[in-house]
Amino acid sequence: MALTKEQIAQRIAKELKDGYYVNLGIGIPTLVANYIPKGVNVVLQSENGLLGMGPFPLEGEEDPDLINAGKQTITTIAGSAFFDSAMSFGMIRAGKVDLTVLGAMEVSERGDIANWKIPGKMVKGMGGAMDLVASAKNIIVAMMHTNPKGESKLLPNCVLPLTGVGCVKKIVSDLAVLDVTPEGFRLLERAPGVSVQEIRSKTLGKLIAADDIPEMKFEG
Amino acid sequence: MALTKEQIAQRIAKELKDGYYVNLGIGIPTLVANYIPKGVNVVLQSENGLLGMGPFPLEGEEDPDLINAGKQTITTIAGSAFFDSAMSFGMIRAGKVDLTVLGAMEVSERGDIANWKIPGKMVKGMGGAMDLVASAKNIIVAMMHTNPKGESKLLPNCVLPLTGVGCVKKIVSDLAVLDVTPEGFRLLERAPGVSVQEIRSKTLGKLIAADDIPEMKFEG
Amino acid sequence: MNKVVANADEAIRDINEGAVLMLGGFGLCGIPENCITALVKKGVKRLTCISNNAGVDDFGIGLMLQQKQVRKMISSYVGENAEFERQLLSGELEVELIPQGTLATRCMAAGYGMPAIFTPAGVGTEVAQGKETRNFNGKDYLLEYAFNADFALVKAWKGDPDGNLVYRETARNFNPLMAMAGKVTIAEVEELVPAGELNPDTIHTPGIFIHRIFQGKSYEKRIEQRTIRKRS
Amino acid sequence: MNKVVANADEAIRDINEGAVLMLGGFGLCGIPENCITALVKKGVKRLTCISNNAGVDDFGIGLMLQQKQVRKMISSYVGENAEFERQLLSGELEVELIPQGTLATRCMAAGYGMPAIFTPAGVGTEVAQGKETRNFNGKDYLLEYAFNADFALVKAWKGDPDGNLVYRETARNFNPLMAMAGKVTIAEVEELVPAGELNPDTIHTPGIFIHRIFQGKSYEKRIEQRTIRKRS
Repeated sequence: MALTKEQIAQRIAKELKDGYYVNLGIGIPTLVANYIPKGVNVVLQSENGLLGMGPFPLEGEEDPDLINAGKQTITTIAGSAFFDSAMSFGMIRAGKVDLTVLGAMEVSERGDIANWKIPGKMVKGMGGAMDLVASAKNIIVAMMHTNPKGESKLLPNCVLPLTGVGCVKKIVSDLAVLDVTPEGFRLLERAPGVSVQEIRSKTLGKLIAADDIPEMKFEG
Repeated sequence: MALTKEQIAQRIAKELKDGYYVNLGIGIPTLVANYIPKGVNVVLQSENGLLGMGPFPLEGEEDPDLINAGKQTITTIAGSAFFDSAMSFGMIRAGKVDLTVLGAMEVSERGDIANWKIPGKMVKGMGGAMDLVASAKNIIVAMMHTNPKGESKLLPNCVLPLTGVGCVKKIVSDLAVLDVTPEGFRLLERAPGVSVQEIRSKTLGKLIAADDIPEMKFEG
Repeated sequence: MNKVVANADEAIRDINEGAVLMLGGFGLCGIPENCITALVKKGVKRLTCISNNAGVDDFGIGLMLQQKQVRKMISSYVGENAEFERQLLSGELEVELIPQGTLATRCMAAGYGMPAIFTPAGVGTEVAQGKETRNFNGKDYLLEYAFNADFALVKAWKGDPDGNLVYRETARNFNPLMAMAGKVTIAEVEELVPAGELNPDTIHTPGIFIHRIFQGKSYEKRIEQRTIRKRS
Repeated sequence: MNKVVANADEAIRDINEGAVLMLGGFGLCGIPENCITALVKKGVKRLTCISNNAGVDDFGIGLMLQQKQVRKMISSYVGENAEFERQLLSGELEVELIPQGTLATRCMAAGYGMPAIFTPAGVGTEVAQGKETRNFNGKDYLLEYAFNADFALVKAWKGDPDGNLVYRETARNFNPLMAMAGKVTIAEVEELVPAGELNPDTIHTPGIFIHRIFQGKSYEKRIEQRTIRKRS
């Protein structure tokens, strides 16, 4: 069975390592914060100018001066720091952020990513996505394996305008966990009950799969 | 009679205009702060990271964390601000400092300046001088008209290694006030009792002098 | 050095048709509300606005869009704005979308007197079209130019008559960068305090960058995405 | 995220022969006194030191020069140091002098992931020799590269276990820039405070840039030019 968005976030959270500085994009990536493993200390960076993002505020404690990159009201934790947007993207550009998690419309087998524009439809803009993908040391994409029409979003080449080139390292979709390797998408794990054959049929880009691909496990 | 160093500073202080941000170099330029005219509000920038430099501290009130670019203990005034060296030279580079006053070993008739190095002797370094002269909108040089051997320091071309090219706008020496113009040094004022002829004889670069050059006047 | 003006109307008096403006803020957070209101009242047209976002339909730069005062937006993200979309699709409004870090750094470059900077953001994408690409240590970068803005309008939490500014939380965002970058910079503050009251160690924008400052009024500080967690 | 180490010796444990170091401070103001003492004690040699100044004969980097630990100094001003002069003239020490703003901005460039910057400082002088010059809007600029330092050693006033730092007065100078620029950055502070004690609005260096932090001891904070005015 395909993973829920919550499960995708839960699986990505297992990639977090103690001491990581992490930037979580809008959508599924934001949910990752709910599943940070016990004993793993990570600091969340919000590119609008905050290190040490805390949970959403309690009702009545919203502060209009305190938002995340998705414009949501948030809180801080002990040890947080505010800074301007140049410093924020400075630390991103200099590779100080250990892991970036973001959504995608398409990913190519070489790790190209498209997630900001659909020509002919409304263009909202790239926000900080191009900066993040151009500089992040480690990018995990959270995405649906196929679009609503059932067409693969893991492609030989992106069709949509690119956000970045050759930058995605890992994909966690509703069907699978895959590494992006010089040889193509390497299948690492299957969603519970999803066959390698199904994943293969829904992956247009080159897929490398060993005979024995483990199923993902979720506790709780 | 040639001006004293104090008088050079006093004459330069007359160039200050209300609302100016001013950077004063080490030596004679530092003395300019003692002669800021009444009713003229200027803010002193110290390139090691301070806007709003005040006078030297009283004995016993020296603070090792609070120095100027000459490493002297100083104080702040109400409305001062500290910042890092990149922002300091950022504001200098962006032309936010209205006036820079600094010393020179040589100035050429095109406004080139040499003030940081004497080959073969000890080289101490340029500090912030090259940044200041490359970006200042308005540079006044405070200097002796001749070296201890009596040789002119206002030259057709600088002999010493340059600090900056075509940047000096005005010179206040112990003998004269001169503008640097496309035609050469234009004599504006004489030190009291110093003749145009004496100034001409001590100026190796091209000198333009009208028939009637006023003497400088000093009150008090 | 007293840079205080009475109010927003006086502060923006010489912003005329065709001016290039920078407006601080991220979403609706830290935007110069009073200056925007005064610009709408003045009705000045054909403005170019450099701002990370374009407000929402009835707040922020959206108010200027409603009055068709904006000829061109230079932003990184312009969602959440139906009137914006209409003007863009009809060709009334020109839009230049640039990566957020590039936007921030082009402001900083202007404030720091650097004519251009190098960034990898947008390499290999349509953002790179027509731009110079240069390789340093095996990685490609785009050459991006410093902005050139007639006026920067910024919003701070506290300020003093010298123009020293302190921002609060994530309302800082682009404000300190744009404050440095305007040929004329106008600061509106929630609280104007006497000279010497701000701790000089904690000033975010030194007054040298500020030309006019005033105490704003009636701040709405609208929240764009009110998100809360349940009490447990 | 706890980055606290016990002391300077532990903090600099892996600074080995031939390392490229950045050292914060302007003159003797805001220098990493404890780290310098530990480096002298360790006796590590052939260091390259990027620092605005080189200390005086018996304090600051001068202590490392006395022990002949420095192979190369990259500075803007190196006066007031007789041993320095002797080593330079004898050829034991290599010196690269660069404009102070260029020094600061090359640190910032490293911290901000920018491979190079443009500055007009030094155009037409011997500093420009061998460097690329480029004209923007009628003015010439030099292309200057970001520094590449193995370790940055900085001194702050207060810090917390996450590595957030606050500097005091003009002891800030190059410290925040170098803090961002080191592959490994070591911060020594006069006072190490618990997480959450520093106001997040007033932090100069966010902890993400800092790898190790410790509370220094026995700060001398020597004054280089004690200058006073008379009581009137």
